[in-house]
Amino acid sequence: MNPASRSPVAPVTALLEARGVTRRYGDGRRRVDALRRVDLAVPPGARIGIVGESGSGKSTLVRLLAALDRPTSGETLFRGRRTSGVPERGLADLRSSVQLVFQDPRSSLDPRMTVGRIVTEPLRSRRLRHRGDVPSPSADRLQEVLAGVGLAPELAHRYPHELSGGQRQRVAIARALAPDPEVLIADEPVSALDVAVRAHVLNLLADLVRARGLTLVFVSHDLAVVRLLCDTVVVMKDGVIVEQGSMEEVYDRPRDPYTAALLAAVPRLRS
Amino acid sequence: MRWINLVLGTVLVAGVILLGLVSLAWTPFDPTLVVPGERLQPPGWPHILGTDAFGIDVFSRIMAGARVVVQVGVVAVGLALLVGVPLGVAAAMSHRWLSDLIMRGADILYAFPALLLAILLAAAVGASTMTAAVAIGVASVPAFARVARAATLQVMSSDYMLAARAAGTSPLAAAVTHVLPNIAAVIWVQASASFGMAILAEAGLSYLGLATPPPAPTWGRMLRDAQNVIFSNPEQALWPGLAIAAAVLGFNLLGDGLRDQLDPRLRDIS
Amino acid sequence: MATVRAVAVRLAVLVGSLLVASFVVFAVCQALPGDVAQQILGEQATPEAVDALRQRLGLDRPFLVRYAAWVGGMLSGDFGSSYLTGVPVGDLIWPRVAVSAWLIGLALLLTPLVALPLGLVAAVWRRHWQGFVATAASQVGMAIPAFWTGLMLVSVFSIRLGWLPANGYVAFAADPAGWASHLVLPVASLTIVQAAMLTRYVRSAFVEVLTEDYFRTARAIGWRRIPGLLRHGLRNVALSVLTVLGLQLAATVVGAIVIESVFTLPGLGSLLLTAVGQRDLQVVQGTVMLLVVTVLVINALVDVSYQVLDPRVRTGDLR
Amino acid sequence: MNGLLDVADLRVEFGRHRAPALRGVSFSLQAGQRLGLIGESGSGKTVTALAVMGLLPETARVSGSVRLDGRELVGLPDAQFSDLRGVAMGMVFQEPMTALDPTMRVGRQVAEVALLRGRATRGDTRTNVLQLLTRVGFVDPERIADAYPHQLSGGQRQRVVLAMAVFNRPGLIICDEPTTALDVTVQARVLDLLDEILGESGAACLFISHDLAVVSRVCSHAMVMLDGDVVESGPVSQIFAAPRHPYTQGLVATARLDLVTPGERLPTIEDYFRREDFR
Repeated sequence: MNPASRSPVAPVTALLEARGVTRRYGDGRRRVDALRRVDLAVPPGARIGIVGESGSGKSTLVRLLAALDRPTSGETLFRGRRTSGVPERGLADLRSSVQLVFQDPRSSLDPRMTVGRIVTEPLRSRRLRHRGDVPSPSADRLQEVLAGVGLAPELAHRYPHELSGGQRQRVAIARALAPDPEVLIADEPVSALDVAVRAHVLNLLADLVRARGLTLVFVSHDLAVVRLLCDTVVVMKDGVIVEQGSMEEVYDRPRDPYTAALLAAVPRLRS
Repeated sequence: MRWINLVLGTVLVAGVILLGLVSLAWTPFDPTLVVPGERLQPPGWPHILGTDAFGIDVFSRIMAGARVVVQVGVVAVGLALLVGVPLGVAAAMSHRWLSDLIMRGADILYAFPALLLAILLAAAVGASTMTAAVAIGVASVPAFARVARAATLQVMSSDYMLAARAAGTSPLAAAVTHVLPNIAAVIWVQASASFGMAILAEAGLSYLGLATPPPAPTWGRMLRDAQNVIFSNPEQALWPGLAIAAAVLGFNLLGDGLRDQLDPRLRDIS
Repeated sequence: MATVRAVAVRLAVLVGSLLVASFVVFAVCQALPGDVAQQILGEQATPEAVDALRQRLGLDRPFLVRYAAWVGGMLSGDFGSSYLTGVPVGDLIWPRVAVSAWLIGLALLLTPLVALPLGLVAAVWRRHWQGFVATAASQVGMAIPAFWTGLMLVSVFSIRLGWLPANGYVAFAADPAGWASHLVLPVASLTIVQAAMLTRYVRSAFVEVLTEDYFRTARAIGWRRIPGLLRHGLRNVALSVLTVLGLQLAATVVGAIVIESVFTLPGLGSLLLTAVGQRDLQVVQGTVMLLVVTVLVINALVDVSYQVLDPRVRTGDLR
Repeated sequence: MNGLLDVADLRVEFGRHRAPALRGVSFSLQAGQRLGLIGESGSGKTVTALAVMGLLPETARVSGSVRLDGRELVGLPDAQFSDLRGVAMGMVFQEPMTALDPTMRVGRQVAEVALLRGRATRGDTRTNVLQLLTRVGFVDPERIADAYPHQLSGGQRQRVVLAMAVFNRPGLIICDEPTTALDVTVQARVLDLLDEILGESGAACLFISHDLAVVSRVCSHAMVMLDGDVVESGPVSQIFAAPRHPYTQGLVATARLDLVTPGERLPTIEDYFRREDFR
């Protein structure tokens, strides 16, 4: 499939957008604002890294963008159409075009499902199939997707606990790519993995994004990892975006003191 | 060690069910036949466990009693399971006010013991196997609702439920494909434990004369009959008591054994 | 502030629960049996006689009015009168409360005293014979019905050894020694079963503490196993013991009904069973309601006491 | 072999049917030395630490020798082991959120370290606790001492655990991934503090981490573990600059993300080392 044929969208229209979103948890004295009036636009083809420490609101933000959570105020949009406050059945377009990879594959893969059923779950959904060109849940498609992430076809009959950590995260990536999405949102996809496996998964993600021309939203606490995959970076702290810019700019010449502190705090190998 | 519970539990449970099933077709003697000439015989041949104060063969009566136990257990646990599990799953997956309503109802019922419910029913409409089974079943609903809700909440908090939503799976489909398979294990454990409790409750009720009416033999009534002759023949209370204990122990051990096998967290500890 | 609010909410829930429970009890006793007046007088009674009786008993009033009258009466201590004998239900209940209260109270007091040490042994030595024996004892204790335990105790201690009376009751004021001797076996029968059940929970609560990170921290600063477990585990175990004990209260109350029947103790249980036998529904509903109120109120107290025991709940950071 | 801690041919097994967790580990730690233990999860780092502390679960079968100040610890009865813990050695764990008793005020938990030894009265213990809390960087020790664990942040809790570990000035401190669960900025502060306290007290440290950069920052020596074996050990400068074992070379290469140009393929351990060829 030619990725270029699918993006005739005018450059001014962002693919995913958040406009002044606030997300509040709890009530009364225990109220916590996970996000405070955040604006973010993800243009087609962008590779955006969202960086921040725990409690910065980075995961909340991408969950709102993916319409898996509702903002307390503000709105989220997909291709210029509102996705916040829209009932689930109105989100078919978004669901078939935006897929996610989560942090810990032990939690993101149903332990009672075989790899084959996990990977084809998005293809079996009637809602996703609204989009005409979503591949059918055939055995061929399954093999194709598994091969695409470097998994042997016979793994389709295994259960997640029979796989290694790296294989599990590959399964999660395969599930996300099965419906041929346009946007891949990866929420800390290598944080739960061993160092030895991390490099493999990052290489795989980089290859897939390049080969399929995916728009990437990559959430991480680790700027060094984000630097490798993204061209734009957003730095968050306490529910607000403190800095945003091109990767080199932010990484080499941070303007915000917090970004500078974050960069300085990353331990480097002294040798 | 970890297998002992499961094996012993399965053997005892299978024994009780087998006794009950066989008693449908055959018992050594008629379990209701009063033979005044053969009262209070010691264990031996042909009455392997002896006879009771009416001259009824004790072993035959115990076999027939097993049937009632299985009946009451199946009805009570089945009722509790069919009502409690959907309620618990719904409570976990629905809005907060509905969830609160369901669980508050369960809390009230929880404080309302099975036996009191059975006594009320017996007083209102007369005692029978069914009133006992229904009362025990209704009283067990909250336990299933709670367990199902807790397990479902755990499933709901997992990322694979989020992934399912992102994959366009509807809540109902997710409940069937993700929630039920993942909570099945704890539900079976609960069912096994509840079966044991149902047997105890049934025994208590039939001892008080608030369940299956005579002449149908039940273990509880055998104990009541034994109590009448306890000063002269205390051993009469032994066999039905052992039968109850073995059956309850069997279901409890089966439940524990299942849990040990199914809970990977416990597996790592032991 | 958070505590006061939580207690207020719990009280509101208690009142709601009491209303629902009383309605269920009333509905089952008044609506299910059919025409009470007809039943009392028998099939042959003339319709006029039945009507007259219905009017005399107040059964001609609408259901909800009768329910309200019943609840209102109970609030002022009036449980109504028996349809059969005309005796006020309160007069039947109150003299018998003491017997049941002693039985249930003593059993509930002894249950944790037996279960805590047994559960500790079962947890700490769970891979040794001591733990196996404790666990097995708890399994067996849970499997045997309390009334069978009672019969076995009677056959050994009353019949074989002749140490203790097999049945009956003497008031404490009349003869303290006799009172005690009559209560030993009933309380023991009730306690054995409840303690066996609680032991199981105590065991798993202690096992959980043994695997907790904070217990490992305690060990790393030099605590020995058992003192460390008591110091850092007991408070956490106490929370779950309290919860389970609250839930066990219901089981103990019904257990007591059966035990009273085994030992012919003149308590609420025997009153209830007699009333059921005679289908004296006013007495049944009054007695059941009293038992249910007791259970619900004590459960509410248990919940409230959490506020005091767990700092996470107390400071409102955890619900 | 007469350092502070001498471990020789330490083997640990959990049941016959599982691969041994440690297959004969030997190393030596001098007084005041800081040794980093590196490896993937399951390589036996934590088991090594718990074996030294005598905190392995009952099911573990331990053989070989662990000597602290010349005293053999393998086979030591728990009562005597308990007297060493918190006095001769202290430990900091990975998960700060669960490492403290949730039902007890922080100050009382710290004070236990002193009261356990029966050395102190309650009055001067309180003073000591406040002093110690100040020393681990709290500006308001009174408030911290009166707080419950859940009222503190992860970094604060980890400092409290560190305070408990160093209270009796033990000669050996074991840190098991002490900053893995923390944010980078918090991690930096905790590592600075650890550095400072170790320097001040002169205690030796066994520092476990999967993060080579963190080890290079805290330790003078490092030891690389793989599947229960030590594959390489030596001074940090040598291990990270000129690793000899191919596995270590792979680990070091994957850790240098900062050397990779964006768009370029990341080096993997398998570029250097194949597990199938190992052993």
